Amino acid sequence: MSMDPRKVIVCRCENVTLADVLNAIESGIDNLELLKRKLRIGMGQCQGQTCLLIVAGILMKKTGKSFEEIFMPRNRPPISPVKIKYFLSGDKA
Amino acid sequence: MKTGLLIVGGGVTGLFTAVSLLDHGYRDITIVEKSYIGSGGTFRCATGIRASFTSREHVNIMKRAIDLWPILAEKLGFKYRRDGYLWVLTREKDVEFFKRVVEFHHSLNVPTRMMGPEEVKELIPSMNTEGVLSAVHDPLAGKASVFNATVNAAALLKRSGVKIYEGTQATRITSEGGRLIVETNRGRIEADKVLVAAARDTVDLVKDMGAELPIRNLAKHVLITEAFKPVIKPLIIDWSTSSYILQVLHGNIYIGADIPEEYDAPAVNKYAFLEKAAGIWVRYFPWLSEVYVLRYWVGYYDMTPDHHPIVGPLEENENVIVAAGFSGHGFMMAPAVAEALASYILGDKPALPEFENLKPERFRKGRLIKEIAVFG
Amino acid sequence: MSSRKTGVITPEELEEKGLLPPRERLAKGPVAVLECPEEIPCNICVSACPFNAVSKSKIYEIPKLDPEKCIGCGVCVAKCPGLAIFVVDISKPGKAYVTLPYEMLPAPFKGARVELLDREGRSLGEGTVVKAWSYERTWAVTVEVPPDKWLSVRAIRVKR
Amino acid sequence: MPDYRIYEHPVIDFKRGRRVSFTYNGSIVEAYEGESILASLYAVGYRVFSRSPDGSRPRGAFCMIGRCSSCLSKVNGVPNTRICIEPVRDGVSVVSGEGLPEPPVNTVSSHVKKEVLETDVLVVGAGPAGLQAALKLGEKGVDVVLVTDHFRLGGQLVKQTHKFFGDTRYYGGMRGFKIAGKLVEALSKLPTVKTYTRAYAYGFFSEGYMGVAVQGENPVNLLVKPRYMVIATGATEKTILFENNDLPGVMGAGGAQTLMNEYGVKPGDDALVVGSGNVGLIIAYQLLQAGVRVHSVVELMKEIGGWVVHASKLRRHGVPILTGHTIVRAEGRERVEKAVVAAVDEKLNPVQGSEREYSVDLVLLAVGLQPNYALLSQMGAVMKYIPEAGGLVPVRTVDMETSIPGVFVAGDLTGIEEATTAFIEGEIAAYAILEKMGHGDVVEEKNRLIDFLWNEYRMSPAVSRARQGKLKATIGEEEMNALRRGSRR
Repeated sequence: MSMDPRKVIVCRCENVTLADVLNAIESGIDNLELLKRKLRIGMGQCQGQTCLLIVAGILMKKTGKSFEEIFMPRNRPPISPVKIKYFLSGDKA
Repeated sequence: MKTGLLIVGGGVTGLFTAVSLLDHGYRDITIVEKSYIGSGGTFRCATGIRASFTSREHVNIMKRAIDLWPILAEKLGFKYRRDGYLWVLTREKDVEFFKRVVEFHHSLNVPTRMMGPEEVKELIPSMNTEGVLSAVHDPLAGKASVFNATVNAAALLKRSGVKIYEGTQATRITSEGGRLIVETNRGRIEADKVLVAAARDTVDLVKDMGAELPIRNLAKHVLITEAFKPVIKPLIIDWSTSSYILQVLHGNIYIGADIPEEYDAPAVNKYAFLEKAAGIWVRYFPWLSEVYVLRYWVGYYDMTPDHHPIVGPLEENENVIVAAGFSGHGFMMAPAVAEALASYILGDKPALPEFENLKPERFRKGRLIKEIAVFG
Repeated sequence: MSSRKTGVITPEELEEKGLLPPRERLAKGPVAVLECPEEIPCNICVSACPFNAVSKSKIYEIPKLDPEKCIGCGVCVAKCPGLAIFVVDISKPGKAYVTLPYEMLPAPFKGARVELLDREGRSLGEGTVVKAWSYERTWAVTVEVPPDKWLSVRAIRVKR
Repeated sequence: MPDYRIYEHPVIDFKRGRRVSFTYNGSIVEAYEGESILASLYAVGYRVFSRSPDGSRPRGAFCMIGRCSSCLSKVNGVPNTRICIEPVRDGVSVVSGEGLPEPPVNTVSSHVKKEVLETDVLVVGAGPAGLQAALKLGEKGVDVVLVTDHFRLGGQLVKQTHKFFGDTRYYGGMRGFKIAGKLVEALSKLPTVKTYTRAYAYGFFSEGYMGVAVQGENPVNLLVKPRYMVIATGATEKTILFENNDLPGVMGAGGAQTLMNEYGVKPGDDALVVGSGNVGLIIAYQLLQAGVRVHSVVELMKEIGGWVVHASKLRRHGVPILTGHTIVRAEGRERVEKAVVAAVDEKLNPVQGSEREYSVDLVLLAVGLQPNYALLSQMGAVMKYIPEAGGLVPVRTVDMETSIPGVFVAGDLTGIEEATTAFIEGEIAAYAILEKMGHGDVVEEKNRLIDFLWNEYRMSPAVSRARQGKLKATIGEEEMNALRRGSRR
């Protein structure tokens, strides 16, 4: 019995389904950095806090690569969204 | 391992060159990338595309690129749109200077024009135009989706049999009896020809060939916000601070601003950038205050002394061709540069005569390119 | 089937792990049954017992009850974070009592008629609360149960 | 109008604030001060709070701590506001999120104060590890800045209503929220400890600043310049893949705990709990306490994941635990109405024909935790992927120092374990910092604790997997120094 991958959500922020991920891997994308750019996984509001490791798991399973080989994306500041007004503090707005 | 052409560097330049070669039926291509595809300047760039430069070389190469962008967008399936560029001028002396720039553009058929603050307001209704004296608009300029352009190009290449090895760093290029040997962290590759499109790394890779390339890294800082429905159409440059803002095709707002940096200094996050970027752009767009910054990253411009790229075969070994030192314009130029590189690799001369002026030996010969000014 | 699969600790498993007090001790009066079959790093029962009847030489050992020191006071019933300690009393002829932990609503009270539940939540009929006290919002409820059900009754449902 | 507020609870007394009212999509909603906007809406029956960017899929409450993007709404004209952590205010106007928003072009922005703060130690995270570290440092008169993104101190402790296992010295036997209360009280008596709530440590910059965005009535951009740091950012719930796993009503176990144990709002009437680790078993029990019917706990593996005593609590209240089963889909229009569960084969794939359906409005996911590595990774600490530890964890010494000298870690961030060890790790980190600051008197106690932790507490066979995870991430001083030399470019 299989699930319909089009109805399985992998990344809520960008509405990426399991089908999207599987298709992208099928098309030859075999690392997390490219998958992230192709599907925008982890580039939304939550910064990949829930989805990235799930996708990493799928990728490792499908490609047989190790964690080191799939390029875990680097974390960049701000690690949680911050409003621009916080950076106005040095400036008389 | 043996290959016809080895491309060192899996950025947009290398990938597009391979795509261009496929069109000519040339398929014996291997690409090595030290990290992952696009991981250098490509994925860090602002995605802007324009011909409104201040040198004949830039303008004509970019005009060709702008002809090619829609064709590539169609072929590879990515978004490209001519949403324009806008230089915002707040000082009298800048207005005078840009009058001359526009004249220069017109002489090369680039349709820029000056506009007043009211017209700016019409073009971007949510902008506060207080303090804006004048602006220059380039309607032909645009932007493209860098992610899909790169990732889809890589996918097409893989499907066409081009070998792409990520996590593979070329460390040395030597010539042995007419063949080129490229050493990597994962073994030796023998090639007939090598294209080095590896930004600052190109310098060290061609050293053994006797070539000296004057490329230095300059750290550039950018941030990106959450995504919105379209609100800022053109890429806007605040000329007096050399910073820019654009809404990328996905809807996020992207801001770049310069803070003091030394050449070849490490690319590190600096709090000062966030204050600089916020200070400049909240004045123009007060509503940005309530917008969330999602990410801030630092990338390098691979700068040359004349801010023009180095494209062409090495004098020292014609089978080694370089494409580096794009000084912040590598993405936008890639389609035209790829076309020219394909010509070199196939043993022809590029169709555009301007490429002759971008060859590596220009520095040795003291034939640097002169221009009116460098933007952003 | 093992409790790791079912979540139900059977009397057989208690016996096997040495967690059932000896028959002779049961006949003497109320005594605690520590239904804690795994090596959880926890020593609350040890410090809870006012009579030093519970011991562990290492924090993760299965607790050991000294049935001669235990007087069946039930302090541990309300203190064990696993709600895994019960006091049983089958010393009076024809009667059986179970003191069990309870953290649900409504609150129990002396004299309340309650539904008796076994280790799998099945009803074993009704019983009467003979004593109810609480410590830090965990009740220790003593219910009278049918004499043959002292090893079966492990929860109650208080009726509204 | 439905009312999901809990008025009677066996272990918690909910004290509600002043009555306020606000508008939601134009309708007036009554609420209590102290609730988040989402909690107020949930209490009166709303379940859909936003839609996917393309507008096609409804999204409900999920993480409840401002991490996911499922409740992004427009609040007083500002889009993408996380209403699960936005306090409800009288007269506020809330509009549900509908795909890609318009920018907030017509809003007025408040001024944010900037404050540069030098301190001995910055502690990020105020769960068991962070609190214990701050306490031990503060007791020695060290200047400490303690920041947490939550609106109160205590981290996950504040939603734990059960009594904790462990050692009486480390608060064993007390209910989680009581422990938080006790620690906060102790901290408040320490004059050198400054605490900030709703304070997000958003990144470390080369100027030596940790940027901390403090939200609230008087927002501050705090630029903390510490000599030492303790990073104790805890963990986030994992999720799993099944059809319609984003349907409103599918919620993280922690999300449901926040609703019912912090805000006193019942997350639903009928629940299915996925995952039988201690978190799943505990949440199922807490649901019963809140008056929710728990139809079953479903466990993928052949055995129950958590401790038998927790499972037994549930079983004797009639809750079945289905091992060797998984959820394959949620169904319902705009919210969960049904959950379909199937048996799994040897390869853990669902078996055709074994489906069974549950009529539930709540599917709670308790499928494990993953360390919140983002901040530490942004700072450049060397990390390692260790499945037994729950994911990416920092490489560190037994003193809990990372590859960045002076930056210490403690708690679930260092590998998923539990509260007692988090307290102990926090204390070890504090002693290690004190030692570096010249307080030689703590060394003996530090070594005693390290010995107890590794040679006794973690030797329990019941926690061997967690121990394995921690062991793999812990290296000796010499190895660490070599790593530091290697990672320096």
